[in-house]
Amino acid sequence: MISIKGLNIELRDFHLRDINLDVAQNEFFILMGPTGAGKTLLLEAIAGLAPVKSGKIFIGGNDIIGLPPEKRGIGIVYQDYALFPHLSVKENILYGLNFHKADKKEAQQRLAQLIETLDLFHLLHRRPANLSGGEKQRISLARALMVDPAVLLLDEPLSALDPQFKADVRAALKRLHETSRTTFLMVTHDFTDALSLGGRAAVMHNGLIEQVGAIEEIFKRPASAFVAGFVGMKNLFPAEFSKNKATFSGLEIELAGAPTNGHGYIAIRPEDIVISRQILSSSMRNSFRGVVAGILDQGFYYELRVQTQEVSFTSIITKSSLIELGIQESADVVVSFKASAVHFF
Amino acid sequence: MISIKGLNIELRDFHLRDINLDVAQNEFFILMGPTGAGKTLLLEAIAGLAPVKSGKIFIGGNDIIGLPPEKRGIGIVYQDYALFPHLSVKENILYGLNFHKADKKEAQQRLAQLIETLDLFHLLHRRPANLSGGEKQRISLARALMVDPAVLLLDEPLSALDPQFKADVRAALKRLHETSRTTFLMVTHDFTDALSLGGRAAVMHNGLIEQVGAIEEIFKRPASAFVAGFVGMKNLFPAEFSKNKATFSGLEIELAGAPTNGHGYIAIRPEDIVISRQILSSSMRNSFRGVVAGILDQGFYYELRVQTQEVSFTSIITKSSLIELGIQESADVVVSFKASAVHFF
Amino acid sequence: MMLTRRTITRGPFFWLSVSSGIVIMAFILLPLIQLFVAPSVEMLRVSIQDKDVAHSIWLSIYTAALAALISFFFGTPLAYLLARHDFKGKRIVEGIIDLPIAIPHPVVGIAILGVAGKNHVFGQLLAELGIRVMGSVTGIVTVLTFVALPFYLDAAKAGFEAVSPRLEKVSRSLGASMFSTFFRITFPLAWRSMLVGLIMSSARAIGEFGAVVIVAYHPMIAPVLIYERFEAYGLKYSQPVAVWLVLISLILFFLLRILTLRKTVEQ
Amino acid sequence: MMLTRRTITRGPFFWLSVSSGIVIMAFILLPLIQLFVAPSVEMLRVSIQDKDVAHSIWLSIYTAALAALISFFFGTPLAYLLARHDFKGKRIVEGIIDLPIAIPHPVVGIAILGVAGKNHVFGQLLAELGIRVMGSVTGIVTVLTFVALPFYLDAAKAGFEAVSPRLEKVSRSLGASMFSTFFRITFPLAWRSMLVGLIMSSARAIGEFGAVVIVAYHPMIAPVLIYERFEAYGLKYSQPVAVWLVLISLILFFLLRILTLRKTVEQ
Repeated sequence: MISIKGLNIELRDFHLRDINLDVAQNEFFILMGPTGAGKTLLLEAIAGLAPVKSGKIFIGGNDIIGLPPEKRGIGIVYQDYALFPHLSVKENILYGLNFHKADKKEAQQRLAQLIETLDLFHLLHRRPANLSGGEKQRISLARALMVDPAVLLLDEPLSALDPQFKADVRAALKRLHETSRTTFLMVTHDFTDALSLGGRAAVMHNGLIEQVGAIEEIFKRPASAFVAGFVGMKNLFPAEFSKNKATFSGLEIELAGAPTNGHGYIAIRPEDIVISRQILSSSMRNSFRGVVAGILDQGFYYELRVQTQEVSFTSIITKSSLIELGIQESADVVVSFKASAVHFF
Repeated sequence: MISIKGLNIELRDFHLRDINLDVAQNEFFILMGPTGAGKTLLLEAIAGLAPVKSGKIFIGGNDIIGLPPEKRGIGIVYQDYALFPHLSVKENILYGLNFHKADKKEAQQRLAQLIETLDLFHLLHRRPANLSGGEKQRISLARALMVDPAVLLLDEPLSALDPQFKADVRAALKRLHETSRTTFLMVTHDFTDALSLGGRAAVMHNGLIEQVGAIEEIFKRPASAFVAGFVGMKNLFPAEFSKNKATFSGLEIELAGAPTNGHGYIAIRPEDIVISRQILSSSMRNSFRGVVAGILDQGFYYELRVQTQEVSFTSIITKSSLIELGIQESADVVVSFKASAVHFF
Repeated sequence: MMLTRRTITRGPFFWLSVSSGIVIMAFILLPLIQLFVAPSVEMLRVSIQDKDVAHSIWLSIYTAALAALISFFFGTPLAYLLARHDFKGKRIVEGIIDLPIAIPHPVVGIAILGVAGKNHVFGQLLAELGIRVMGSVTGIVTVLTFVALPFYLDAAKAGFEAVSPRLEKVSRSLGASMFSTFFRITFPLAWRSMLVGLIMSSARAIGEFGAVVIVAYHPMIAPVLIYERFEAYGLKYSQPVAVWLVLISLILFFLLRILTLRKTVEQ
Repeated sequence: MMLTRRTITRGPFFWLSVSSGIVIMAFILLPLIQLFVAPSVEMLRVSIQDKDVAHSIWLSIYTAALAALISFFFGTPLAYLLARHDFKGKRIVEGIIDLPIAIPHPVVGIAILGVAGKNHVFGQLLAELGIRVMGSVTGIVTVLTFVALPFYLDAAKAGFEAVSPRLEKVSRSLGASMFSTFFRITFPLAWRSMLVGLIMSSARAIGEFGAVVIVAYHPMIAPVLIYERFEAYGLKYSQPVAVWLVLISLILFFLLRILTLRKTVEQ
């Protein structure tokens, strides 16, 4: 459906280099990556709203690179809704019909269906200004889908929403995707959204695509150090492998398998590292003594930096545990983790 | 040292009502509370920078309510550093000496000691503009302490700092407090800061002081529903007590003790609630079936809202568990928690 | 001890500010009040029935409005360009646009006559076309446009900058061409700023005297008539005309403040 | 298929904007360039050696600077008050401060003469003190201050608003009185905006003609001299004086742009 070949973009400080991406008809594809990775720029290039230096973009087999945005049939939904403030909700939704020859009855039906699916009936005659974020984003979705675009681009559509509205809009997105033949391409940095909506995903970094694949796959088996960090494996170390052992900075770590390459990276999720005051007798094969070097409040949890000999581990601990274990900066602690918690690549 | 009696303030939308607070000589007292609670206003009232409607403020036994700020001998350190951008670091630190008669030798000694303690030597001749947040805050501390104030007020001095500088400044604060006779009064909403620096604390809410006491005490035994919520007990329900049982909305919950009052509140920390797909055979006395009503990405963890019959529990789950348990919205799950995890008051 | 109601003391600094404020208010208001108080209602009535007065005020309104409209037609596309595009030398173009504000008023007239006279190719071209600048309504409108243009451009540019480019992007993605997008989205959202610009440029133009008096003493716009009355008959005979002219300016001024205040409130 | 270097097409809309931009640039620049090109270097030299010309330009500089200084002394405390305090009627005070911008130039002169004449108590008081407004340097400075004041006030106010009140609070907590705090903290941080205000009010004052010509035809400031030369001898004899005056204005204008651009860059 969408097929991007060797796309290059240069826009002020942003560069996208050699982007290749294929998205199938009616897929819900997720584009992830940190701020500044170039995700929005890629969306705008597909929509014809950002200048392309070289490369091709095919939609349904046609190269659309030379077409102006109004001829591409690609809808776009922004994080900040971008509703037309001087038009009523209904006028917003019907805006696109001014430029599309549509069968009147069909359009009427489509409108009714969108209003139904997105629960917009009671808002139709209001102005967008004082509506909630969730309502605004539902309107923006209806507006984009009213003209039945081949592709719908979503630029972090949920990230500006309050938690209570997030679930609503997420559910609406799911319903819309299931009931339409439009291909969805969504930018997000929220794993919940990715997991509950998407099938496949790509991770972008610094204008490059780092990994493409099923979302669970990316989460479980990151292909690069950057992706590992991005999916929350904070403890990332270059290591030498021999059989089922990894050595780095003087530490020897037991692995659950035997890597085939002689050296690479190991990564451990902070939540897989257990903190105690004494060495535990448990099934955890890796245990190291260290000193608390930093405590960071993360809301419900504390992020703990533990300095062992020459390595610094990051772990997570609850507020209650922190108080019960009496952990303060420079306290002596033990970090332990199972061999199976150590990812290597 | 500081003694506030019946303080009332009205400033535009903010009101402080009947504030009473006693802080001992050289104590490190913590003032906590959500945004808009009036913490900064209280600090500025003590410093003479906000108008007071009625009440008295004693410093070392003297009522200072009629004194202009420059006569109070109270230092203040803001979250945004408030360094004088047109002066060098050294000029910033020495600024207060222009208005204080100080023995030259003593001042020299004091400066040397502050530079040493706060590691500022290499910055003395630079302008504040391009320094890091941590450096700026250390300078701001030195500037405030240079004139040896009786009281130092700190308005969230750490909250604008990047994690890597936070620990530095926290350590510096600790050293400064230990080596000076100044009384510290710090506003923060970060429990790490409170736990590692403070002894006693007060929790403010809507212009009122809700609880005063040792920090661990506030955390373990919140005195009100608001404080319970503030210290992270998200599951807060009004309940009827009988013996060691609490009933609310049709649920019966086992408690670790027997409340003396007939009704009140129960509260459970989200991290004390375990999520599973099947009923667990464990020591946990309370187990309820429910449906996942919301998933919220909190960085390392997901916050899960589980709807049982008529009650909604909030729990915390790691990313790996979410994927392993295959939890999505509307999935059937079981929430369990120990009787001892249920706080009541 | 007595309770002090306000513990923030208002020192000498505060009172210095208040007194300087009062001096300034008096300095601005007293002459204006005196201007309105001096002529009797009868004099004002007689004055506006004077054919010359009525004609000059009408000419002032008419030429100032034309200057604002010309600024609108030529200025709007440029203002939009400057609000939406970054290019090398943009700063210089913006500087040139503000130049007319900096030029002393009579010099504006002198400069315009310099290119409109028969010593200049452009002036010869105009003469061949039968267009006269010196002493004509054309000339008045030309200099008024010269002084009024920056005020419209700056206001319209600010108005366009306040419209998020994302709205235009969404409109295009929904099938609207650039023209449709401008008229359906950008214009309805920026018209208030454009109106502010129109009023500001009209107000600037209606008060101009120095540049006009060089290019066209006749036909007489109101400021020139006030000057002539003052020179020929004295203060008393110029005041009623001044009152009528200042009334128009004040109406424009109030419109402007209402428009800009409402905009601030909306944001 | 050929690779298109830029896929964002530049439609007719874009070219309309560019052409209107070129028309406007030409409209502003051509008269100014012609003004500088018309008189020969010899004429410029002769002109500045003419005693009347030199004297009028010197008087213009001197009176405009005085008007800016008076605005500075009276305006600074008021600007600080408006930047730091909220009170009922603040909007009205701000409106009154901007009033002089809206008043047509000759009307300013008429209005000032209205209170300075012997028909007004205030004028009688001035007469008793031996102060003459009509036809005097005092009168020139008075009307120039009237038109220049709003420009200084608005710039200084913006400058004070940009200084965080927290810096002043910290300064006071360190023992500095309100006066010390102003001179050690607020002033050093706001002086650039105050300088911008001084230059803007000078530039406004040096170009004023309509208000001055009513109050004082003599002593002659440069704009009045340009007008007189034009009326008496024609365009050619007014141009050299105009060049000299406009040069001063342009210097002020460039100073201003450099100052404000540097400020934007710093932020």
